[in-house]
Amino acid sequence: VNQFDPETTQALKHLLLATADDEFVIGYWDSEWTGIAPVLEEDVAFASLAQDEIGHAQALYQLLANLEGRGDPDTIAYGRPPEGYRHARLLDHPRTDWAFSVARRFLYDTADAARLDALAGSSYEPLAGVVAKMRREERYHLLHMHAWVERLATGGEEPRARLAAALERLWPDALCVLDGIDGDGVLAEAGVLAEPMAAIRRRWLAGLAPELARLGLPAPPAAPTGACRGPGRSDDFRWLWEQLTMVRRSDPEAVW
Amino acid sequence: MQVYEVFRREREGGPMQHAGNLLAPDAELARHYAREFYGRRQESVRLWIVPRSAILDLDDPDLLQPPFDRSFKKPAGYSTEIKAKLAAARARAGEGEVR
Amino acid sequence: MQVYEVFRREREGGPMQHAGNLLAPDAELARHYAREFYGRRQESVRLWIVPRSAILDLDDPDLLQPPFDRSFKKPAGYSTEIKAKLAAARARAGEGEVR
Amino acid sequence: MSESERVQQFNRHVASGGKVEATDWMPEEYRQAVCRFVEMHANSELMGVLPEREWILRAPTLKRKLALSAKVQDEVGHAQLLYRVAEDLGKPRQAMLADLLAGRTKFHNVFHYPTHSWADVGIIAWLVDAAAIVAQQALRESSYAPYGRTMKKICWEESVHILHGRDVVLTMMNGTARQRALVQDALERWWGPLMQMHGPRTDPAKDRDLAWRIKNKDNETLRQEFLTVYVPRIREIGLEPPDPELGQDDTGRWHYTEPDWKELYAVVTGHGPKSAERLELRRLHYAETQWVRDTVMAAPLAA
Repeated sequence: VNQFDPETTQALKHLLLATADDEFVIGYWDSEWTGIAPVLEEDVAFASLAQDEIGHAQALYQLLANLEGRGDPDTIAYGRPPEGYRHARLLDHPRTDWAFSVARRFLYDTADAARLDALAGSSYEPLAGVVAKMRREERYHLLHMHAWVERLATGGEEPRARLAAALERLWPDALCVLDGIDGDGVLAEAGVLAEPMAAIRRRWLAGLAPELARLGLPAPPAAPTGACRGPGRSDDFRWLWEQLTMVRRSDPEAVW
Repeated sequence: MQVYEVFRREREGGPMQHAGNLLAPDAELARHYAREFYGRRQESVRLWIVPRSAILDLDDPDLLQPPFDRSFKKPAGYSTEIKAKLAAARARAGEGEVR
Repeated sequence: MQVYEVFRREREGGPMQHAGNLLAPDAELARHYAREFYGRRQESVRLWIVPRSAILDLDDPDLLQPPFDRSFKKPAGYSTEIKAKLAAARARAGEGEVR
Repeated sequence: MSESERVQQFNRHVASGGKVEATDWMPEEYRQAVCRFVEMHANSELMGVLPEREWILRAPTLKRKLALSAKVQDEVGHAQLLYRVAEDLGKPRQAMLADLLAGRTKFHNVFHYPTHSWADVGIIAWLVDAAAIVAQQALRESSYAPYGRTMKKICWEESVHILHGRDVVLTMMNGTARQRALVQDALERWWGPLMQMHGPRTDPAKDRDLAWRIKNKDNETLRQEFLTVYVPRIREIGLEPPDPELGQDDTGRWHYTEPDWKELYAVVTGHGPKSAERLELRRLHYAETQWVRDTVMAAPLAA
């Protein structure tokens, strides 16, 4: 039985796909640091964060497959052309350098936390269940990324300059993590989301403002501009897509 | 007075293991009491005496027992699948399957 | 970077056992890294993380009387210095010469 | 007690199964031997990351992506654990990394070779890790106690890697004919390095590391153990190692074409097919992140 009308169900599918793709793509980008991070101890920690996101993506793709009554997490995750992915523009950037990855991770995890807060009491029970687990695992992400932003911001001229430059570059795209969801108003009315995306975004930015001010870090621009979640994708993401689908495309009937 | 946690090595080569704690006004007496209670009578090979205030305690279940499946990090994530796939692969190989 | 020793408890009620050590610039990251090295497989229910500098190490065979003779392990003069400290501590504890 | 008397007592102690801790007195020769042995092991774990790391972005399913990333993460963890053991013997981690990146110290032969397909990921995780664990299980009884204790944790984690690798290979053998061919091809490329991995036969009497029980089994014993367990498991699923001489005599002893020890020597002295490229990649990443180690990692958080 489907508890929502067709329009709300369509918006819910779009929300699930967009959120799952966010987790999937950042999980892939950040897994590139595995084996080459600045210090062995941090290498192991950052690899855990990336693995967690892949686990979250898997759970969200499963919800989408259940809702659509077909497919499975692997076919959804790996079975589309680059233009078929709905992740936020923030995740179209490559790994770049450590300060860039820390800044992106910080912006993403804090935005994701605001999104998860807005989904915690969701009227779509299966999603509320997955979100409850995600919020527990995201606590460590937030602890770790706040710790890193604090250390880069106060760690001397070079770390601070690199962090500030990365935040300056990423802010416009970071706003897209809490934008570009067609039908978010309908989802709020149906209680799937606690409030529309624009309100969640304001709550996220208000939450960050004191820390950014205390550390003297760049503040966000007014509002996102341009397409937030494709279909146009960066060359960097197309390179990543080539990598993550390479083995599957090499033998379509194969079993992996 | 401060609480000191005491760890001891029972047998050579073994790991240090928490044995208990004691109250002492300072490190010297803590070492002395630890030697008396955990060293001589229990024939320890080695003792570590640590002021409890220096210990960072971590028991947060969100950090240590996160809810999503991590069977891919444990034997249980593979053993059942391997049993079934091994049988199939042996059957295939056994039929004189020409590669 | 400082060395932190890590102790872990595998299941409720079990002992805190030394598991290893790691490098970290400060306590907060030491906690995160301890979680990573001794908890990323959900294998611990509790961790104690201790800066190595806070540990009082007592492993002098003369003082602990372990069940075997390992006197060769200690360079000459080591135990005399510790013995002097312990004698002072014993005096302060008002126990006078024991045995 | 005279110095030589102390050394004799020490030698008797370790020969009889006695243990040595980081803060114990030990002959300088023993300290150097253990430090070198553990450093080479740590280098191998760190360099061993690179061949498989290329496939973390190419894992074909979500489970394989998680499993491979967790395996490579474990190897980074093993490098950390082992560099810590070696560092407590007196050689700072930066000095060990500098020597590795400058080619002054070595790492295992198998990590100097290229990977060609996802089948390599299965063969490496299954057979290369299996050959390694045969040697590493013996190290759990090392006379140097911190190394022995660390090896218990490392061996447990390696056992999961072997299951992951075997699962990848079995899945491909049950898949398409093309997948089976990829696995056989990978086995043929990795068989030479695998047979060289435990090293040439040595006279146990002359092996200092054995005398001090830093390690407990000689090279040929380890190779025989590996063949005894894994050749049947390879053949039972339709794969065949590329050595017509490979077989057991009636005492159960394996005979095989003599491994190419000249290739082994060339490879471990940095002349393998991927030696230079991988060391250069490590140097590049190490240099790119030097600023993080010089600042954030160098001092506690500003109060």
